[in-house]
Amino acid sequence: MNFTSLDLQLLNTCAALLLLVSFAMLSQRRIVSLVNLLALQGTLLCAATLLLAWRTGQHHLYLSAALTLALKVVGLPWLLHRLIRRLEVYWDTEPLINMPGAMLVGLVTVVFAFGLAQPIAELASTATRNAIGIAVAVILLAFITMITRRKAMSQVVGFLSMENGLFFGAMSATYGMPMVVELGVALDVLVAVLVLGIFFFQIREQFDSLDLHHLESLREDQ
Amino acid sequence: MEFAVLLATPLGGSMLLALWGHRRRAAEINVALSLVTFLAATALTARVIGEGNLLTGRDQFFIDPFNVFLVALTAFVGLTTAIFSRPYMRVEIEHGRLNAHRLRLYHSMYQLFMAMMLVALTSNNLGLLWVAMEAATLSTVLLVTLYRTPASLEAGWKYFILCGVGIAQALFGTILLYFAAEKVLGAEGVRALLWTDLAAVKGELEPTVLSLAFVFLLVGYGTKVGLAPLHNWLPDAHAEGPTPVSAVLSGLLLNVAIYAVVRCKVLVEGSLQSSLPSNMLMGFGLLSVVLAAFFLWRQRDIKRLFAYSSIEHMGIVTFAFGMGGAVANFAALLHMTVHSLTKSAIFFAVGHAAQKAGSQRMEDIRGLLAMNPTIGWGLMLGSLAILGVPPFGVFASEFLILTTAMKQQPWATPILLVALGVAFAAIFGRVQSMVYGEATGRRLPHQPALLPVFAHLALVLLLGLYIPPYLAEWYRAAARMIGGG
Amino acid sequence: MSGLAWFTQLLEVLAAISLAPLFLGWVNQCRAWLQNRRAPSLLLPYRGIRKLFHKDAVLAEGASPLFRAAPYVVFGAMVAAAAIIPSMGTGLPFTTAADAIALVGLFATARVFMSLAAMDIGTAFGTLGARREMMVGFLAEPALLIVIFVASLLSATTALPLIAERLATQAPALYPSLAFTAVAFTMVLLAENARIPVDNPATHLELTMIHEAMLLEYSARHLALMEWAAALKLFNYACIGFALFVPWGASTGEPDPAALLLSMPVLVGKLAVAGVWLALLETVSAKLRVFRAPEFLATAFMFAVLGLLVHLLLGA
Amino acid sequence: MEPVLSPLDACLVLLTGWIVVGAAGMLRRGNVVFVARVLFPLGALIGVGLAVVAGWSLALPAERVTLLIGLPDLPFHLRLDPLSRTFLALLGAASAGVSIFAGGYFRKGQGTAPGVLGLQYHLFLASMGFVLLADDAYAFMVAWETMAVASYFLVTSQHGLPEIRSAGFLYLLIAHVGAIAILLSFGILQGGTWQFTFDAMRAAELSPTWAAAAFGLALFGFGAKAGLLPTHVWLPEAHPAAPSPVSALMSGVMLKTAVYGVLRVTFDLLGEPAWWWGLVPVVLGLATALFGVVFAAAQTDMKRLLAYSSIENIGVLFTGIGLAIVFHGVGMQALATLALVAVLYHAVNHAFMKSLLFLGTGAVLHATGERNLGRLGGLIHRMPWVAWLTLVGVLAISGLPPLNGFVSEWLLLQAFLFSHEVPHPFVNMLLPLGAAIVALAAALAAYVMVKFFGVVFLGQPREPGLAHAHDAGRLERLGLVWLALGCVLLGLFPAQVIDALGATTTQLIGSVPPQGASPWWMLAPLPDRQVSYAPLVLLAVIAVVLATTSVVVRRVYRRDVRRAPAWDCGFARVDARMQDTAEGFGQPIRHIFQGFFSMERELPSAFDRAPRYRVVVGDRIWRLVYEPLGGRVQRIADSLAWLQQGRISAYLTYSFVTLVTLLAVVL
Repeated sequence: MNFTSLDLQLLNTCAALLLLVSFAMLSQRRIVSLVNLLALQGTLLCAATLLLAWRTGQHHLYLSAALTLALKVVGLPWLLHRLIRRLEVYWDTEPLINMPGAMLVGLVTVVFAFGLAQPIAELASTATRNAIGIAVAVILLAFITMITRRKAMSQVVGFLSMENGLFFGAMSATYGMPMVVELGVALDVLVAVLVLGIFFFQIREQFDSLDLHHLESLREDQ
Repeated sequence: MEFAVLLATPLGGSMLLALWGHRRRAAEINVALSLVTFLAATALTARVIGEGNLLTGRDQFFIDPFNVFLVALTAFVGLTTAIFSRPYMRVEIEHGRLNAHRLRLYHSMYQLFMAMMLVALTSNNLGLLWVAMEAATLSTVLLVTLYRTPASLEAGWKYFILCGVGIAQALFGTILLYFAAEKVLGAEGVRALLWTDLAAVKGELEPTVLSLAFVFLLVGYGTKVGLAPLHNWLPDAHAEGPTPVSAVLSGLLLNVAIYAVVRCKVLVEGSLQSSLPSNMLMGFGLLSVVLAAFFLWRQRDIKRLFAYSSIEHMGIVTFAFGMGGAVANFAALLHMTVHSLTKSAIFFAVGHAAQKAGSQRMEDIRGLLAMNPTIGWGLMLGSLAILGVPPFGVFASEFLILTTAMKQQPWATPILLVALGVAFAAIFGRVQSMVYGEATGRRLPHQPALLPVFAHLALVLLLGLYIPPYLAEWYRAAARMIGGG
Repeated sequence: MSGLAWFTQLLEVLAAISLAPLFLGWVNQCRAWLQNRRAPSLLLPYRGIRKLFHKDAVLAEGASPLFRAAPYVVFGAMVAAAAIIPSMGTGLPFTTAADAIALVGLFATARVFMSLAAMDIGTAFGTLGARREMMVGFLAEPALLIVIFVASLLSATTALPLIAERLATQAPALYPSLAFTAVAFTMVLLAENARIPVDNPATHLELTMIHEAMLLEYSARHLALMEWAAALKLFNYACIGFALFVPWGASTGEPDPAALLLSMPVLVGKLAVAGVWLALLETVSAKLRVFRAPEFLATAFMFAVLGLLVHLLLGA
Repeated sequence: MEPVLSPLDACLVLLTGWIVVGAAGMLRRGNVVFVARVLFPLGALIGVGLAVVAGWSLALPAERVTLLIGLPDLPFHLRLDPLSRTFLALLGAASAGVSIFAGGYFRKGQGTAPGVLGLQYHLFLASMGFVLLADDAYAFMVAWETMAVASYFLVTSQHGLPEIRSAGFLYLLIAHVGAIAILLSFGILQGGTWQFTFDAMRAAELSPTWAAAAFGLALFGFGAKAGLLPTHVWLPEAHPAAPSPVSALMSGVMLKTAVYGVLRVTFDLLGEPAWWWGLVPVVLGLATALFGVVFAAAQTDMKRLLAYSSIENIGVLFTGIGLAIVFHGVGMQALATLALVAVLYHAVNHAFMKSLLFLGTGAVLHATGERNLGRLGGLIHRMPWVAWLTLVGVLAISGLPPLNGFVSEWLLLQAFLFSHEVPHPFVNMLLPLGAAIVALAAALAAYVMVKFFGVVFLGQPREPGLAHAHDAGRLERLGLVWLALGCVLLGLFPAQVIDALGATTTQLIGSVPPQGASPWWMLAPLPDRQVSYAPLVLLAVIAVVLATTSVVVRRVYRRDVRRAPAWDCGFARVDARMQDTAEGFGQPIRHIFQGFFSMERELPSAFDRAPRYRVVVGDRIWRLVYEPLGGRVQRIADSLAWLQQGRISAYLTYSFVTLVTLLAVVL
């Protein structure tokens, strides 16, 4: 496999954009655009995968790129958009931590993630080793996003972007997992979202809102 | 052959019941399927005892002493739970808490859940293991929310999100593992995640990466084990789901999760040559035991009570595996067995009790002994057993664990003992006031199926007084395989 | 053990039984003199007992067999005690039957039976008497035991005759510990035998009486036996005192009647002195309220313990 | 000739027999006649058999057997040695009396079905037997906890009443805590060998500190079972709650298993106890003895009263153990033997006396349905059998010669008397004072028992209902007679009993009580001190005097006896309400020992129409130790609760933080 500096630059740009998108998600309050960001993340992921596939000539990467495209760029966002329209949840309420705070935490996390990725990157033989840190950062940022959101919907988006992070990590560290696993993972994600869809409707008909503060009755401190 | 049957039966069964599950004989079919699975499991066990470890399905599946006894246990508890759920669910329908197509969902998901657990247990491929775990989570989410009550939805949501996130961590851990393995086993994809191959070369795996991987795996699968402070989904899910589901969650799913953790620990310890993983396990274990013991004091809901007791016992098991060594592993395996038997038995009794009293709140449940002696004795003896009172098997394992702790981790012993004492006071006081006293509540329209309860308790009693040699040998082999200490 | 020995033993017992009322009479007489009243005859107790024996017995309706058996048991216990205590001779057969501790046990037996009998009829006074008697008893017993301990520490045995013998044969020395315990013993004696200041044998004033309250329902022969037993108890205590503190003069060695008869006058002499001493004490001290009794006995206990400690400290 | 079965096998067969008998009851659960009239007498027979086997084989060398069941690496080891034989004999003999009584006692009633009761009862007996036989930690713990659970079920057989439920809970909880301590002590005892057979523990070398720790834990653990201060609180709750035969067994036999445990650990497993360990049980024992008897005097419920008296006797027993340890430690063998013999003897005595008394109360309870002393009285007329047989127990436990209670007390005092020879400053001054406390406790015990017997059986009936009280049935009488006979014989033949105990003392401290040249009817344990005690002679003297006087009275003065109303200083209208109540009789004690109690009184004023007097006597220790403990745990639980406030984001934060910290740790 021979990487020209151009490919690397492209890959790294993708990675950087991914990180940027994660930050955007962290700060974004409109659910619709949150979903769009998710789609964008998917697209970047897809692009990176294709590039790798082309360069390394590992064919199963084409497949996973296709999966990504189908699932994360088209499928899920479409599904989510439909849900949003059906359930009329366009805005998330004020997140638990205000934007600057979230940003700050995010930055710290990123630093931590990069530090974390250092030893792995040193071992990695892949051209994309530097991207591992980004992957970790994306995962942790998604985590924070889930923590700070109050609407079920946006939590799910966070969850999905975490999946993206994982995927990116797998790719940049090892050029993707064995096919069996990738398929399984993809299937699980799909099912998960379907289940979530069902969930939304049930929650909705029970509480007629997707606000999470309805889901705080099972507790010990009373 | 047996193996194919073992996996195919529940998978096919879930399909079948997805179509048929609302008809009259669905429950019986459910039982029959579980029975077949159980028979297959016993046959498989016999074969493994006879011929030793077994690799199959292009090495994607692997049976060794460690997982075969869990397979047998899972199949057995699955069967008894199916038997128990037959009358239970009928009553639920008559009380109007369920309707036919929910029942269909229940049956189909139950089988799917079984299938997924069996896959997770037997798969040799860590990636596949992950997939199966996720699938098992998804199927149980649907089971937990079966009643569609606000509480059950909340429980289901928390279960889903927390375990989902957790399992995502586990996936990243797996990726790192793969990454490390690739270095050693070469990039020819498929084999690099096979546990057998990894175990063969675990010495050469890259320590730093593996330690990172282990953190992610531990946090991931640990969430499903219900280790404090990742346990918060567990009491809700147990309390709000239908009782058979609580029984299998406590009795089986936790075991499978622990199984995953231990498999990973073996690899990591092999490469790290340090006590780091063991210490992490012991830390989590102790924390869970202590926290659970104190939370027990605040419980008002009977199923939550026993959910916390499950956390406590998972903590004990984790601690034991953390200590490692032949005796501790042996004790931990034994404890997994007796705990899942006892706890599911308790949940059966609890289910009937709650149905009689028409409430899960403990102050509404009174005088079970007067109302229906079998339920009363079931609950009383079960609780005594789970509290580690001899001659029940739980005491045997706790005896071994405690004595080993005195030997290897003297500092931890007093903590464990205090926690056990607190838990005893909390659980026993409540159980006593439910079992004794004057009866309240109405007659049960159906004769409760208490055969499972006493079958389980009898087994636990047996294990407390006499562990059959081949079983002991089997445990020992598994313990040796896990090693550590 | 020859028949002679047994005969001697019998002799001693009979002597004790017959002398006991005399001693009681003597104490009363001295007391009368000291309180310059006209003294009753020395033989009054005998007359009283004789008179009582000649009367018809009246039993309360509620009386159970226990009530009737009690006097005999109490009397028997006292006689047994008299047989064991080396009043005149030390080497007698029965003296091995029980040591000092067992002796305390015997007294306790008598006390318990008396109290039970007192409770049997179920009158206010009976139970009151029983309660107070038991109270005095459980306070006096430990004190008495410590007293005996000190003596037995000096003589390395708890067998009363041996104590007496060894104390008598040792070179006469001054034992401060014994001095303390002697005080304690005297106080115990007063309390146990229902004398002033704890109780008043002469009174029937309901609120103060202890011993008499228990006997209220008895009449005729039962009462006679009880009175006699009481006299015997006083006599026994006196003899214990002699054995512990003035052991000289009792016949030692192989028992034979002659020696016993020789030691009789010595005993009588001791008794005479003791009687005067008792009467003096009872005259100078005033009757205490019932709930001062514990303090009185606590003091006795304290004295005994002091004696013990002094002994352990000085070895004397 | 060689018997077909070795003693150990015989014991095993008999214990299994108990289990079988119990299980047989489940065949016809509801059938009282079958269970009570057939199975319980069978159980009694087995008890007799056990006593015979153990007693007959007392002096034989120890024998062992290893069963097939148990843990794979630690099958049940059993061992029959003089110590276990002594207590097995105790178990068999006492339980025989109790079982035969129980056969007449259990009737149709609410609560647990008779069959189940029989099963629990015989399991209880069998588990006690296995406790005595067990020769490894696991077997011991299994038997020990089974014993606790079985007795717990028996205690709560009348679980309709809330106070009985709480009593059972308290009992099992303390028993469990004690068991944990015992387990810990075993964990130390194995001393690095990690073999949990008792043989390994005997062989193990322990550093003095660890040995002391093991001893302390064992003392606490077994003390919790025995009712040693401050873990005595369950005892006065549980004993009244249980059916009388069960209280009899618990108090008479089960408490002794704790004594057995302490002896086993101290002298057998630990080997050479240091002398100063003994001071702990001495002090605790004396405190317990005094505490128990003082509280007994203040009780108004007859079974509570007996329970507290059990606490007192346990105190005496532990004092004796402590003395034995001290003497043994400083090498005063003769006295150590004496103290040990006193302990064993008193254990046996108390088994008989206390069972007898509890059964007596049981009979009263059946006849009158009353446990409150304030509503009884005059029963000696209605139920003479029970009254007179109980009187034997009363006299025995009051420590009066010539009965058995006195003998062990005498031995203990003899041991105390020479404790000043212990070559350690202060100790040699303080120990003799212990004798005073023992004496005080004994005298108080007499007080308590006079109160008990006087109020229940003597005087006038305090309730009209008592007129219909009926005497005990045939089986019940048989049981009572058996136990009373035991008290008398143990009292009259001390020399023989002590000879029999010789084997045990040899096993424990390697020396026998010297039974010099003294004749068979005389007890002379310390030849060099020439002290002796001959109960037969005492009895003979008293009997002779009694006979002669009564004959003389009859022959010489032939006066007849008239019946008349009680005189009572001429007061005409005597009625039952003028007798002392239980409160009244206990009043001097409450006055003198005020410091012990936390009392709340309700005194009537001179003017109220219906004056009533009420006094509630509470245990200070309960308020000082247990209430704060429970509160502390509850507070911790409450303060932890905020961890779980139902907010999913909080939960996510937990896992996030956990993840990050662990990663940080790893890096």
